[in-house]
Amino acid sequence: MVAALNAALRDAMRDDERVLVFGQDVGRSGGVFRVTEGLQQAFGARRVFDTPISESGAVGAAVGLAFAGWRSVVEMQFDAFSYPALEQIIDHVAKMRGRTRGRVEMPITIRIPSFGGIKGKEHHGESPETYYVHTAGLKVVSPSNPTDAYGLLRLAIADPDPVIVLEPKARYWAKAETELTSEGIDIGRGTVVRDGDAATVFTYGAMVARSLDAAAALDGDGLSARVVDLRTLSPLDTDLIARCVRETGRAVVVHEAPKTLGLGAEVTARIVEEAFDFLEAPVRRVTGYDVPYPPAALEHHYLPSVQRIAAAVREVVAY
Amino acid sequence: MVAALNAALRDAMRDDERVLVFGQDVGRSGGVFRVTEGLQQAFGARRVFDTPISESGAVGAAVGLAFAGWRSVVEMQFDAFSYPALEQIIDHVAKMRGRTRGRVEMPITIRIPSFGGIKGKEHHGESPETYYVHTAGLKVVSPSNPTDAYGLLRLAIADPDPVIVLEPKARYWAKAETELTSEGIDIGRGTVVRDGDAATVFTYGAMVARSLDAAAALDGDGLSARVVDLRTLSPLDTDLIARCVRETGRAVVVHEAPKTLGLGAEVTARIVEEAFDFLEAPVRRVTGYDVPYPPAALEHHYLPSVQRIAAAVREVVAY
Amino acid sequence: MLSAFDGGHSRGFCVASEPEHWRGTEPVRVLARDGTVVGDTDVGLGPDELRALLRHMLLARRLDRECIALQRQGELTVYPGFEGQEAAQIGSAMALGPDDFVFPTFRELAAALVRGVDPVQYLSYHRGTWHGGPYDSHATRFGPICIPVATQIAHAVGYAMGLALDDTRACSIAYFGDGSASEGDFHEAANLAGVFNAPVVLFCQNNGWAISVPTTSQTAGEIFKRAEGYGFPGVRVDGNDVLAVYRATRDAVARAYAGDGPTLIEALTYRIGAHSTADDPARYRSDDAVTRAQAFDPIARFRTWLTAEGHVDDALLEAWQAEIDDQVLAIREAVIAQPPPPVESMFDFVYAGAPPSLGAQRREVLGA
Amino acid sequence: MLSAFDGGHSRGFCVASEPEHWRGTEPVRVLARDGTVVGDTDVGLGPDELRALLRHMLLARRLDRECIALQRQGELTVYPGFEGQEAAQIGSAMALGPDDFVFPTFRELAAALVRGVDPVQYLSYHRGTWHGGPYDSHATRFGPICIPVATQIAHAVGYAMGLALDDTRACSIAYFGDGSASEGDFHEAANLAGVFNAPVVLFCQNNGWAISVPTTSQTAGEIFKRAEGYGFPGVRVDGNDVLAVYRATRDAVARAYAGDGPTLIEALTYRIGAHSTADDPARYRSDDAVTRAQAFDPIARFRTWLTAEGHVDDALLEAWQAEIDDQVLAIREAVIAQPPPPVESMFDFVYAGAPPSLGAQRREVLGA
Ligand SMILES: Cc1ncc(C[n+]2csc(CCOP(=O)(O)OP(=O)(O)O)c2C)c(N)n1
Ligand SMILES: Cc1ncc(C[n+]2csc(CCOP(=O)(O)OP(=O)(O)O)c2C)c(N)n1
Ligand SMILES: [Mg+2]
Ligand SMILES: [Mg+2]
Repeated sequence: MVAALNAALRDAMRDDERVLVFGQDVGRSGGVFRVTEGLQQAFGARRVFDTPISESGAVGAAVGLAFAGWRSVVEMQFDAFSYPALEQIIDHVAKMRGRTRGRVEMPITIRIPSFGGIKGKEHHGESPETYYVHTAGLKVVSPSNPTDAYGLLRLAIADPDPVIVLEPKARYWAKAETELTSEGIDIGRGTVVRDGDAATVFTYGAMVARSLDAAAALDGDGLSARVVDLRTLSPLDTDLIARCVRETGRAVVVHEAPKTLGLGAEVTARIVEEAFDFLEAPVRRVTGYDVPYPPAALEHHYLPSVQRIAAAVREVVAY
Repeated sequence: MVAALNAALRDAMRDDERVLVFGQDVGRSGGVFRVTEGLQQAFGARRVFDTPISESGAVGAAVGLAFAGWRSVVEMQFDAFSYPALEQIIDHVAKMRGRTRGRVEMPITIRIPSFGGIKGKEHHGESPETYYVHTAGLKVVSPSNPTDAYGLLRLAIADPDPVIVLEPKARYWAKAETELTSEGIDIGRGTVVRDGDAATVFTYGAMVARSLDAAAALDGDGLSARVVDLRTLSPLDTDLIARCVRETGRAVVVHEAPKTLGLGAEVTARIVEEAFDFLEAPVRRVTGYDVPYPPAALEHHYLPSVQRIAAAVREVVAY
Repeated sequence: MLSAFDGGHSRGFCVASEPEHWRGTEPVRVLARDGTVVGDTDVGLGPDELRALLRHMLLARRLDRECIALQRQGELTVYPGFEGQEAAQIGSAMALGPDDFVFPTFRELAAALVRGVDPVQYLSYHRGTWHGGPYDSHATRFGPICIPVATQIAHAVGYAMGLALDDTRACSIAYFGDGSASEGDFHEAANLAGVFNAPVVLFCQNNGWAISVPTTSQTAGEIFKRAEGYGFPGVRVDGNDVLAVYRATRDAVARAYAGDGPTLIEALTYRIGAHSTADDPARYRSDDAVTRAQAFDPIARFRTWLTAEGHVDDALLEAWQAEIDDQVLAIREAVIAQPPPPVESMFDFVYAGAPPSLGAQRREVLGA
Repeated sequence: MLSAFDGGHSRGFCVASEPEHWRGTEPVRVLARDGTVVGDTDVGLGPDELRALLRHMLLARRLDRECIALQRQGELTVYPGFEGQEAAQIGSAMALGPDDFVFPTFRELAAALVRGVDPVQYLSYHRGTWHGGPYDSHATRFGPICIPVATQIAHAVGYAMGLALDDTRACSIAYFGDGSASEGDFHEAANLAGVFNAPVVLFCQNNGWAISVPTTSQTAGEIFKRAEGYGFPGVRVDGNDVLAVYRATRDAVARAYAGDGPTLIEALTYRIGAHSTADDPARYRSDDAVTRAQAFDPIARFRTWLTAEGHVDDALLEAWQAEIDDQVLAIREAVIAQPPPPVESMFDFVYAGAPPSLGAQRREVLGA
């Protein structure tokens, strides 16, 4: 996925000379995850540059750069390190189009290596999506594989509105199986990554692969689960969510973020609003627990496992 | 409510000399809403003091003060102005108990005048609860009337864990009808403020009064709606929520925050998890829209109105 | 040393003859408080421009007072007056070139007038009919009104970085207050400006107060001195001396144009009125502190000098006053006549294209 | 002036004979790089204490290298080494009184050793068995390991405010790096410290790097100079000169005790190793920059002087080395022997009493 993201940045910078890439360590060193590797050499230190350790300042600068007609791709080094920028993101990045009556656009992309599963240090395994999805004016996407990563990042950079890209660290080393393109991907649309009729598992990011493993395991019990990769967390693809529930009657939502007000709550609420009469069992949420992200030695107990996902599907089917 | 909050601070400072009150303009001037009026005169500038305009610094200082055995009550001047402190709140205030294996407590109270309805300026009408409720390690309360304001603030200050107190600005001028006490109030428990059997309206803050008005209006149609004041937004009173749905079969959630991942999503998800078989209609969410809080001239279109609440109740009953 | 614990506030204003936050390093001055010349008055402005400075100040003050009246009459929501800060705002704004971009706070109406922002559009913000910048920020090169203090400083720095990347000979200016300078965003933006040698002017109006908190309780240092830590110059200027403000800003703009990077200007001024119409200063400061500060009035000072120089006379001043009264009356009527915005405008500028769920909410509101 | 756009980085290290970030204001020194005396060596420490300084440094370096080995062997998660910074950490930590409280970053293992923190408990953080401070922060007066840079500075200032409120004769010290000083939290905390005249020492280890970003691209100023803007003293000290660091810190602590408020100390040092075991410095700096920096090694410098003074000799140093090897081996084994924490510990410290919903989640995990 790292290579796909790097290619997306490269192609976007090549196609649009107003695109800038900046953040901590993205320049000379190419980023702590190597996502920006070689970009400074290719496009120069004026378009790809390191910033001081000032997340709020960097995002604020991106806002000013947007007034000056630049499209910034800002990297936050890790999930939790985007929190210092929340005021700028909530008050300005998300609201500036409205604040200027549509006259000033904020084509800003904020890349955030996110989620856990890499035995990371404290503050390096958080799932910040709720903070962004709840904030009107932002779009939020999260790819589950290299091809989607390329497509979603290209779309995010091209989008006239701010897009938060939550990159699943645990999938950074995944290799692309198909050629990189943004064809067939839209911000605002999810996709069925595995068909099935017994129940639908709605998920995103690193939990897509895990949900597919769970679905495969369930095949053994002759139970076919559909898996939906939401891809875009805001705006949610309500039509797809409702259609799948109408067709399968049962739903499970899987994510790493703590359960309370994690995305699963919104997916559940929309299912109830849009497909209540088709719902044959309570929606089950398989999520991280309502605790701070645990240390490496415990993270496998915290993260949704194949077993927990499979058990939830069996449960809603047996209900 | 302002007088009740002032009394709570006064009594807490009188009963516990380790309690400090600080924030912008809380000292000499007594706070922009007068909540801290007279406290500096009563307890001196060492226990009640103004801070520079540094929300993150003030909350960070409260963390350090907690290490030194002080209980801080920090005022954020308005909802949106708590955002600069989110990193300190999420990374430290919420996690420090765990980070120190329970050895260092964070008895910190963060008071935030919240929500809209006062024709306020930009950034003065926001509903920040989702950011706090989703953050494990925090407790979040929101009073709907002066008596609860006194009780909840006393409990928050006495609590060994950090509590975010979201004070509904629109109710600041409400007068107390009963004497001020924290008897009969618990953090973690909601309360039925109006009984009824046709449906339950779950709400909090300034929307409680409005939901009661809607319930009164519905009485006309011989339709008796129960109204629950959640009082505590985290941890949610799941038992009460489930019981009411079991008893009334229908539910509406009302809040000012934008709909997507507003508290209504979590309440809906818990209803589905805990009372699915009793649910006779989809849960309806009557909330603010998924837009930035609008200017004064438009806020009445944005905020849930008596009409919208009543219509939602009729809808779930007629379903 | 005294700490804010020891009633920082009681260090108040009772003894000082000039505002306490003016103590310490002497600010650069051209005109003394009584209008006598103490510096080089040749700031590069001809008689017409000098007269324009005064006329802007007179209009600004008159309009500011009108806005307070409008608020009292229920025609505006909370309004933040700027009486006493006319020289700081107008002297600095007049020193900007047409392509320079302003990132204001919520108190820069005087600067907005200089930049040609339509006051009626500007005031629709305070009328409560629109958030941010109801006027066209690109056309006026005046950014949206900014309330979260210090956030706009980073915008100005980013804009300046963009100018540098485009090799445009222009700069940006960020206005902010003494209290705003305590925010982390001030620091991050100033440090970024230094690192990228951005063509930006960081203009601090130190008016002695952050609502009820005096500058002396806001920081133990002198704000302009922070610049050295960021590797660029800082200057302290008498913010009630319009000529001194003009020159300091013009020099900072020249440095920016020349590629010499940022400048921090601390303009010492005084907030004569309340923080806003919602504020009651009697709770935290003595009237007599204000009376004393009024002796430093920027308009009287400049008018005295202009008159002495023979650039203006009573006849001209009276003629202006009449014009200004009409101008302000016209603004007043236009502000009141403003229709409320259509309800759907709440939805129309959230995204370039509204997602389906938002479209549904929009239809719900329109009852469609 | 050059901006970071113009390849700030390529200003790299190729020409400098001493690390580039040491340029500018001369740091205070007692011992020159070759161990010759250039200042007053009487810092108030007797021979035993002087020897203790060296022994701590030797232990710290040996343990640091062991930790890197442990990480390579899969026994620790990512580990941030501190080679080259022993004098900065140990000289400052030795200057603290028993009641003084330390708020560290993630790189202060050497300071932790001086404070008597159990290295095995400390390393359980890097073993990935606990977040924050697995050791008892109250007992050791050493706060939890802090990763979100600069956030701990505000904690130190708050703690110091608490000391002042209790009229306790003690202080706190915040460690932070050159990169951390670019965060808004540095500014807000420093300004608060000045306003409340807090008894705190702000100790910046300027090791030249923030991961791959050199200090010269981190700020255009000199960090110690920021202090003046906050109204308290800042000093720049040779961070590889343990005596100079000790004296500067002791003086700052004395000021704090005396009620004279905060001090900012910028200790110029050099990060000899990688940012962490996950980092590959070859991507952004030349080996010979490192080789050159090694010529400023803090241990060699101090050992040379101590030997010249006759306080240590080869026999003693050999004896120490043997002891230290045993000590480190014992730590190594204890770290490896650590059992993983029980699953439920993930739930047990979130609140004083777990809410019902959390209790249910706990039971789910325990399969109960
Ligand atoms: C981040 C943030 N915190 C708090 C506030 C509330 N507030 C509005 S104006 C103000 C005082 C600002 O003082 P200063 O920067 O000196 O500007 P002045 O009001 O004197 O023009 C405060 C605290 C705010 N607008 N933004
Ligand atoms: C708020 C925040 N942003 C980013 C990071 C990622 N990060 C970890 S260490 C580091 C560099 C810190 O540099 P410095 O302050 O000089 O300390 P040093 O690593 O040199 O000890 C960065 C950027 C972080 N930990 N916290
Ligand atoms: Mg001010
Ligand atoms: Mg460093």
